[in-house]
Amino acid sequence: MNEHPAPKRKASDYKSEVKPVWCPGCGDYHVLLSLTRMLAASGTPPEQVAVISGIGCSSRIPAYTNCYGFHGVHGRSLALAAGLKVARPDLTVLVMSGDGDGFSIGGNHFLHACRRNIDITYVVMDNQVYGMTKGQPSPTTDPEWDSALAPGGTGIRPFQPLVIALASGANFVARAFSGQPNETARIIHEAVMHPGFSFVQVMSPCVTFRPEQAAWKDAVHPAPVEATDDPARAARRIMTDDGFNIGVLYRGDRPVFDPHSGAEPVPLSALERSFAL
Amino acid sequence: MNEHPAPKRKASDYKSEVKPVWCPGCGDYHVLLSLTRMLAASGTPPEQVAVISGIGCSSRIPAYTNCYGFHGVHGRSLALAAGLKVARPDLTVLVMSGDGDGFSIGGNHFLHACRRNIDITYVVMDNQVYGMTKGQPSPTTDPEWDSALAPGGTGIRPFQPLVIALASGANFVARAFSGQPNETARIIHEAVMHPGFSFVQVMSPCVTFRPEQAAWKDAVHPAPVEATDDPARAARRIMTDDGFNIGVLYRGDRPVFDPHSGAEPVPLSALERSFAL
Amino acid sequence: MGRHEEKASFDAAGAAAVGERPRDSVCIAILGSGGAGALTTGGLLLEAAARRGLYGMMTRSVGPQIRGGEAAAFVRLATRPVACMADRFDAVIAIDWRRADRFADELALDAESLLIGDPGKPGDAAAAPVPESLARSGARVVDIAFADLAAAVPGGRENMVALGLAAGLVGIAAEELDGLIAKRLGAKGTAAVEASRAGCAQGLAAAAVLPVRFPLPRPEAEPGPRWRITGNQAAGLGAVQGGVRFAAAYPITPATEVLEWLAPALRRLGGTLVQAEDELASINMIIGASFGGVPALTATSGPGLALMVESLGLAVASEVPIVVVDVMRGGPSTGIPTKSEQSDLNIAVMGCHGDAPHVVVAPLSVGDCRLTTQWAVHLAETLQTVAVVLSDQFLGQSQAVIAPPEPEDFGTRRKVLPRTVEGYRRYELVGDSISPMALPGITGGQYTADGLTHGENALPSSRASDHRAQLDKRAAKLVQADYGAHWAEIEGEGDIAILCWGSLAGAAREAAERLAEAGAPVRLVALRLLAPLRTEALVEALGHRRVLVVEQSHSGQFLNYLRGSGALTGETRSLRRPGPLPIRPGEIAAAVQEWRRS
Amino acid sequence: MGRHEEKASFDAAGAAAVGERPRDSVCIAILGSGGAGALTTGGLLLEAAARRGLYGMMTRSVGPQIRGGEAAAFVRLATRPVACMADRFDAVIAIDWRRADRFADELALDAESLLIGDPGKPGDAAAAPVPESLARSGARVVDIAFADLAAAVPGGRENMVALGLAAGLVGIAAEELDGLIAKRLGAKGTAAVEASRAGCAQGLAAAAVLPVRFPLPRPEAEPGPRWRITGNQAAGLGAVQGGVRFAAAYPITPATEVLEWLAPALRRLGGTLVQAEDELASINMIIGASFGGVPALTATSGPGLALMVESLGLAVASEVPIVVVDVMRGGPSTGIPTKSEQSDLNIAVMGCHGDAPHVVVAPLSVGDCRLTTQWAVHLAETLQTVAVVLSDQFLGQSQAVIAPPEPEDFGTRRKVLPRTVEGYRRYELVGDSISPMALPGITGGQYTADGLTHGENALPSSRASDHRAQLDKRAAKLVQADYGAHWAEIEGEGDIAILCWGSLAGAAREAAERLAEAGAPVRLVALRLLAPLRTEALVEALGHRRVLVVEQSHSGQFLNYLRGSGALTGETRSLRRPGPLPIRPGEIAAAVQEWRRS
Ligand SMILES: Cc1ncc(C[n+]2csc(CCOP(=O)(O)OP(=O)(O)O)c2C)c(N)n1
Ligand SMILES: Cc1ncc(C[n+]2csc(CCOP(=O)(O)OP(=O)(O)O)c2C)c(N)n1
Ligand code: SF4
Ligand code: SF4
Ligand SMILES: [Mg+2]
Ligand SMILES: [Mg+2]
Repeated sequence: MNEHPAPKRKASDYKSEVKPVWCPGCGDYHVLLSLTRMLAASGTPPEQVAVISGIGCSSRIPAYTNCYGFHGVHGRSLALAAGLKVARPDLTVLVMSGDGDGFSIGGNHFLHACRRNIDITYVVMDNQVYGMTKGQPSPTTDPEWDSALAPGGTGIRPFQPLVIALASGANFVARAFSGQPNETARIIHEAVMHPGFSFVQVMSPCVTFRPEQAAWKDAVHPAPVEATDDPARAARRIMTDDGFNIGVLYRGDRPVFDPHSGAEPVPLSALERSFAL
Repeated sequence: MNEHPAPKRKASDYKSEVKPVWCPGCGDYHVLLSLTRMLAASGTPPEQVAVISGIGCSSRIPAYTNCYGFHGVHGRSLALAAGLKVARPDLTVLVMSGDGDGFSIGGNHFLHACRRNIDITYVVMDNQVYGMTKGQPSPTTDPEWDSALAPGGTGIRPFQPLVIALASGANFVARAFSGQPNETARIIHEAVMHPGFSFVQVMSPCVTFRPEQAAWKDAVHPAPVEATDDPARAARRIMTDDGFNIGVLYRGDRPVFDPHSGAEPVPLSALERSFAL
Repeated sequence: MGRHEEKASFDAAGAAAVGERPRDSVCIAILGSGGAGALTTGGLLLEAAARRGLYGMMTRSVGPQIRGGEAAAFVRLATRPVACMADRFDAVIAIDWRRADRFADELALDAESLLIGDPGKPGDAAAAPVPESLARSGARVVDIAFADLAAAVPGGRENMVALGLAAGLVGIAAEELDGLIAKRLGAKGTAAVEASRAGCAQGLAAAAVLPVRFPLPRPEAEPGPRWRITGNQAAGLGAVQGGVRFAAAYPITPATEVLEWLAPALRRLGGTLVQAEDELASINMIIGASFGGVPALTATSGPGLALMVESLGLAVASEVPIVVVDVMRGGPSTGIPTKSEQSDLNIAVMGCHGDAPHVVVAPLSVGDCRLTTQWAVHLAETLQTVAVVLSDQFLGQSQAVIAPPEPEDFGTRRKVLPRTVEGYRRYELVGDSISPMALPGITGGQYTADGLTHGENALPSSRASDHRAQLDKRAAKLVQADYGAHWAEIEGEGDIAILCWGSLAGAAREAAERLAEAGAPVRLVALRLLAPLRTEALVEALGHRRVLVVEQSHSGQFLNYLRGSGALTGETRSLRRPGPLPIRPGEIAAAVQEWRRS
Repeated sequence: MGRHEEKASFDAAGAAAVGERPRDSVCIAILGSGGAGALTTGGLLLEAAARRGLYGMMTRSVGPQIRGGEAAAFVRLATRPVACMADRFDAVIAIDWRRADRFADELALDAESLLIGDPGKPGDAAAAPVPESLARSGARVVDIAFADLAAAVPGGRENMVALGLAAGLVGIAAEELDGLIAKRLGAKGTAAVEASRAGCAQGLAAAAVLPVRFPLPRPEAEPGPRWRITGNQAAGLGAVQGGVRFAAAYPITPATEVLEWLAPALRRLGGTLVQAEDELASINMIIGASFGGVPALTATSGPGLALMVESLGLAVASEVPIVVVDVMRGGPSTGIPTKSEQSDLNIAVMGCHGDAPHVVVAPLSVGDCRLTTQWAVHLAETLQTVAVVLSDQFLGQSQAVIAPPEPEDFGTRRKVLPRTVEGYRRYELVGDSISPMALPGITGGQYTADGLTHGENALPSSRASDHRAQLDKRAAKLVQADYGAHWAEIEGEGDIAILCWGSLAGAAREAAERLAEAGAPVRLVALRLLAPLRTEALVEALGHRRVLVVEQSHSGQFLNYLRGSGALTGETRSLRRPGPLPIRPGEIAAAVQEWRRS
């Protein structure tokens, strides 16, 4: 993230006037709050921030901010953001996604974004369901959850986003809970400040299709140990924790992707020369 | 894999008459040999085996066998195979892919195939390059490797297929080297016999675009320890090994995906009843 | 639009209704803001009418909110089957008027219409009068205090009062509602049933003092069996009727209900449904299942279809039968997911790279989703090709009360290689261009299906002669196929032909009926088979008439496609409009009459 | 094909050559089996001729093998620029005949042709005579023992002998080859240079005793500067000339070279290229870069384009300029990756779901790939839309010797919002329908680009009025744009018009020239702009002529598209054939003459 000194901004300076379409009580309201708070804390002018998303309830978030935004197609936000950040390294690029958008249809871009390590921040608002399409199982859904599309449950092991991020090379990995907007803002802020590809899984309840997620607020607790810089250790911890550890879990220091040569550009005629006989 | 007693078959019974398009010396010849040997060892009749692939030099393999085959589009072999195996559980379904086909364009299906744990075997012939399109970097390519598309190297961390397979829930994970066709046949055979989704990475040199891979034959060695049933431990071992450990690395026992209800089918009229007023 | 035929196209929105039929049909909108229960009310009204022997349908309109937010049920009740909404609404029943404004575009009203609603108490924050956008129509405003009426009974709810009012409006009696309530709410206990009955009674009483009512006659004869079904359910039913036993699913509005209906249905039938990670996977899963010999289908909408076109081409080239149901919504891109449009015709017919001929069919009504999908499975299976079913949000998500659609027996199925053969060639050039397909398990049938250009032996070939021979074969089998009479519905005689496809058939047929009754008959041609286009048969069906081409797209996709195929040989006009507003029967009739006059 | 216009179409393959031009052009095929070096030889021959002041082009044909396997260089040399292969080959030079059979389809020969090759020593396992499929043509067979001649010089290689022979055949002298060899092989040391020279000398000597030779005159005037370039390179050059500074890449035959040329070029220009994980990513990457204000492009072929159509619709709807170069190959599905066809027209123009109008252009020659790609960037940027460039394998992978194509100065660029504004509405309905675009960083320009139907303020809307207004706007801006004279190349007068597009322009122009010389002139209309189709201008350009529509597709995609748009008002015939065989000038001329006679 670039340094922009004064003027000092409030969270509300990053909020647009658009009323969210979310259900009353949806966890995503708090994610929006965290986002605007963290942007205010960073002081980056709204016009220097781009918020990129796909399709889903969660993916509606860009227009609720006062930043530049892109509400693209389902599952492709990371690719769009990669192009933007490489072309415009001066911008702060945030990608906001959902568990369906990010881990189901968008899974391949997740793998490769982690690997590529472009300096962007990826926040997935995980409610373990397809909210927008009215309640189908997502990759993170518990295998027993009953639904119209998967009567009696999918029987499929849930996707482990944090472990996959570590295995693929993400440079910063954290888990947050939308019900703690200050902590979430702090974590996302650190993610943005951390160079390279940062991934934050925000547990954000869907009150409509997963009312039982109301219990999350009592289940979450701070991660018992400090973040590590060893991805294997971080992965092992996550694979054995209770799924409710909140905080920064891994900080890496892999080199950030930079395809710019840095050299003085040549004129076009230099390229034409190679064709001359 | 289903049990089919006599007649006893030879590897050549599983080979078609088609001459491969591969370059002389390509590692994939040996993978074909391993495949036919392992099928002979299994005794499964060729017509009960389906070999599914995408697009790439490696993906040309189905037509070189005497089994049923599908040479589909680039990157989608696992999805096609999933549909086939669910619809036809009686078949032995093998998926043969390349590192570009399987880990680049096909990465998402890899993640979800591991998770879903259908009883198929996935063999990726990894030469760390796009052979078919004449030498571009693949996800497993070393970041320094110079090529026309990535002059001076990609600078991107290689994809770790075995670790990703473990993190996603594959039920059997192994690494083989095409230059050891008997060992490779043995490993693939075990993969096929193992219930659920089995993944075998076969290092298979590309003599044309990666001649330096000739050195692999001296670098490989048997994995120093027995396979574990703890995915975290297996992953940690792989993350710290030299990349040349050959053998079965992980055997799991997750339940195999089975969407069949097993109940007696109802007649169509039972479904119509719900619409009647 | 700026195309040159634009001169000849009407502004459909501006056309006046012509010759509305006598009161054998009533059209009512029931609406309310967040959680008011308008959709439930509409559904119960439809069911009550159906139990009385009436027919009807209900479409739904919801705001962008995921849950809550404004919602409207558009209900049409009639003494005989109907396949579209009427030109105008007889009544709007607003449980509250708070967000009614949002539906203004969709509510065609006039001075004969009633605007019945609860303006709330002055000073109350939630109070809202009839919005100006609706009042403008000149419709008569009737204030009914739904909240007060509901409050007057223990546990009373406003939407039950609204149900009673609507029932009273169309002449449904208290006893008729009672039976329904007992059936639907019985599980919630007697208190709930009682509260609902009492609420309805309040509404019925209020209806009795309305300035006007629109009672529908009870049918004279005892009505036969009827179904209440949506197009998406009917498509699912047609699929399994056609033999589908494998489906792959990736949810998308407005197609999800096809999949959600199939999930338990396939299970009960001994088949399977797999939820895929994305549409690239779902289309390949069904190719895999069908390669294994199990008829397979997926359902999606525009964005998902776009992701599938690469593999549609694979199925065409490798000659693996599959069916894809595309429930169209507003486009392009994410567009308007919850509203209807006929703008995926281009991609469905011409969206593949290379020459990839395949079948495209479109259901002509909610109930016809059954037959058309069953037929699609039959065509895909017998022709070993891709069949796309172009349904749309209007058909898919509308509930209709209809006579049970009869399934057809299409007879022959996939031409499968008999057991154990020698010298088998998968893509052999045979007389009818349909090569027997070997299924895994058949000894001697082994071959590798391939999307690469191949010879008869299925092996890759880049020879011009093989390429051409297989292109010829795949085109020929479609052209030579027997589509029977299903390719179109052709009715009536007259100097002008109305030519439409898919869901517009309902409005077009009603327009044709009105014109005939007005002594100005037309010919109606509604296409069910879009590709391959039966050009010669179509030219014959149109004869030398002037042709009014009606479609719900912006650019005139249907018109251009027909012209491109050489099917339009005479004078042509285009009546078209993008979604989400439906094209109503009156607009079509008006366009015909205006053309006659001009 | 079985379409009803089939009756009016010719079997192009069967048409006889008409009026081959006098010997100002020579066409030679150089071939050999695995590793014989036919392609290198062809390239050196082309370069030698170019140094002499001649023009020419070389296409390549290779077997399915990844490396090695049979390969052929088809080289045409001429005294003036040429844009297609000739109708027939003057000579086939086979370093060995072992797999020459595989090229039989592609080698049009006659009794005047020479079949020059090394039959090998009797009894030698590798020995092979002229294959029957070629000998059948009646061409004169000349045995040249390339192996022996090569063995006669230290380090001699057969392909250098073949180069010398080919040079001798067209009248290129030893000194001319010497300079070239020194330049190309100098780095390999004097021994290599000497061996090559000696090998060439052997070949030149052998040529001297051939029964016939086809010397091309040296141009009278000193030729101007010339380039040796492929269409894929030219497309890359046009892209950067147009201002592209970001590219996303996923390799695919035959488009990879566009990307491989751009990778270092963009780096040197201060831009960037990112290799994507798949085409879904590459198309979205360029949308992201362009949203950020940097003109962006990707290149692909049919299967990749199919994966991109969903996001093409996103770029159209969100009005983000992007350029996609589709280097077409044989389809459908994986098809024939290494061979040319014009069968992605449908998907390029009509492959999106919903109504998603955008620009589609096609280069008319190898060198024109530069101008057309540059123009595509200009159109995408100024119109804030998608531009698809439909190149093909023939243009993309052929090497041509041409006069350096001049870049144009198209002037205006993207209409960008000036710094700091108030009340900005991204999708404002303005006069020319092109709303100023805010770029991230501009204070007060913040908006969220969206693929959902939106209002002028960029916020999602499902209102019919907003949907229609934005559909109108996006269609109008394309129609109103100024395409200048670039939309087509129109030449000549005559009673019949030849109408073609893209790479077929070369053969069509040569046909037109021959017909004019034969006193039977035609009008040539070669379309560069395929969408939006300039229907009125095209109707005017065609006048009342009979129109021969020429294209390389199986189903007649171009014909149907033209008909659909109403551009074909008179009598029409279709000359079409799928790939991979090119449609030659003589076939086109013959079709015209046959129509005149009938
Ligand atoms: C290509 C495509 N396929 C499917 C859809 C339908 N769709 C919209 S949102 C969504 C799932 C969203 O789930 P998630 O990302 O978890 O978001 P949530 O609504 O739960 O926040 C789907 C399947 C689509 N818009 N595009
Ligand atoms: C949709 C699509 N994109 C791109 C291609 C081009 N393509 C063919 S094979 C290939 C890469 C193959 O690499 P890999 O899987 O490693 O196989 P290898 O040739 O190395 O065995 C690519 C990019 C294609 N056929 N289809
Ligand atoms: S459906 Fe769930 S995720 Fe979507 S807005 Fe409602 S509560 Fe939130
Ligand atoms: S290019 Fe490489 S991978 Fe492909 S066939 Fe040749 S050696 Fe094998
Ligand atoms: Mg979700
Ligand atoms: Mg590879």
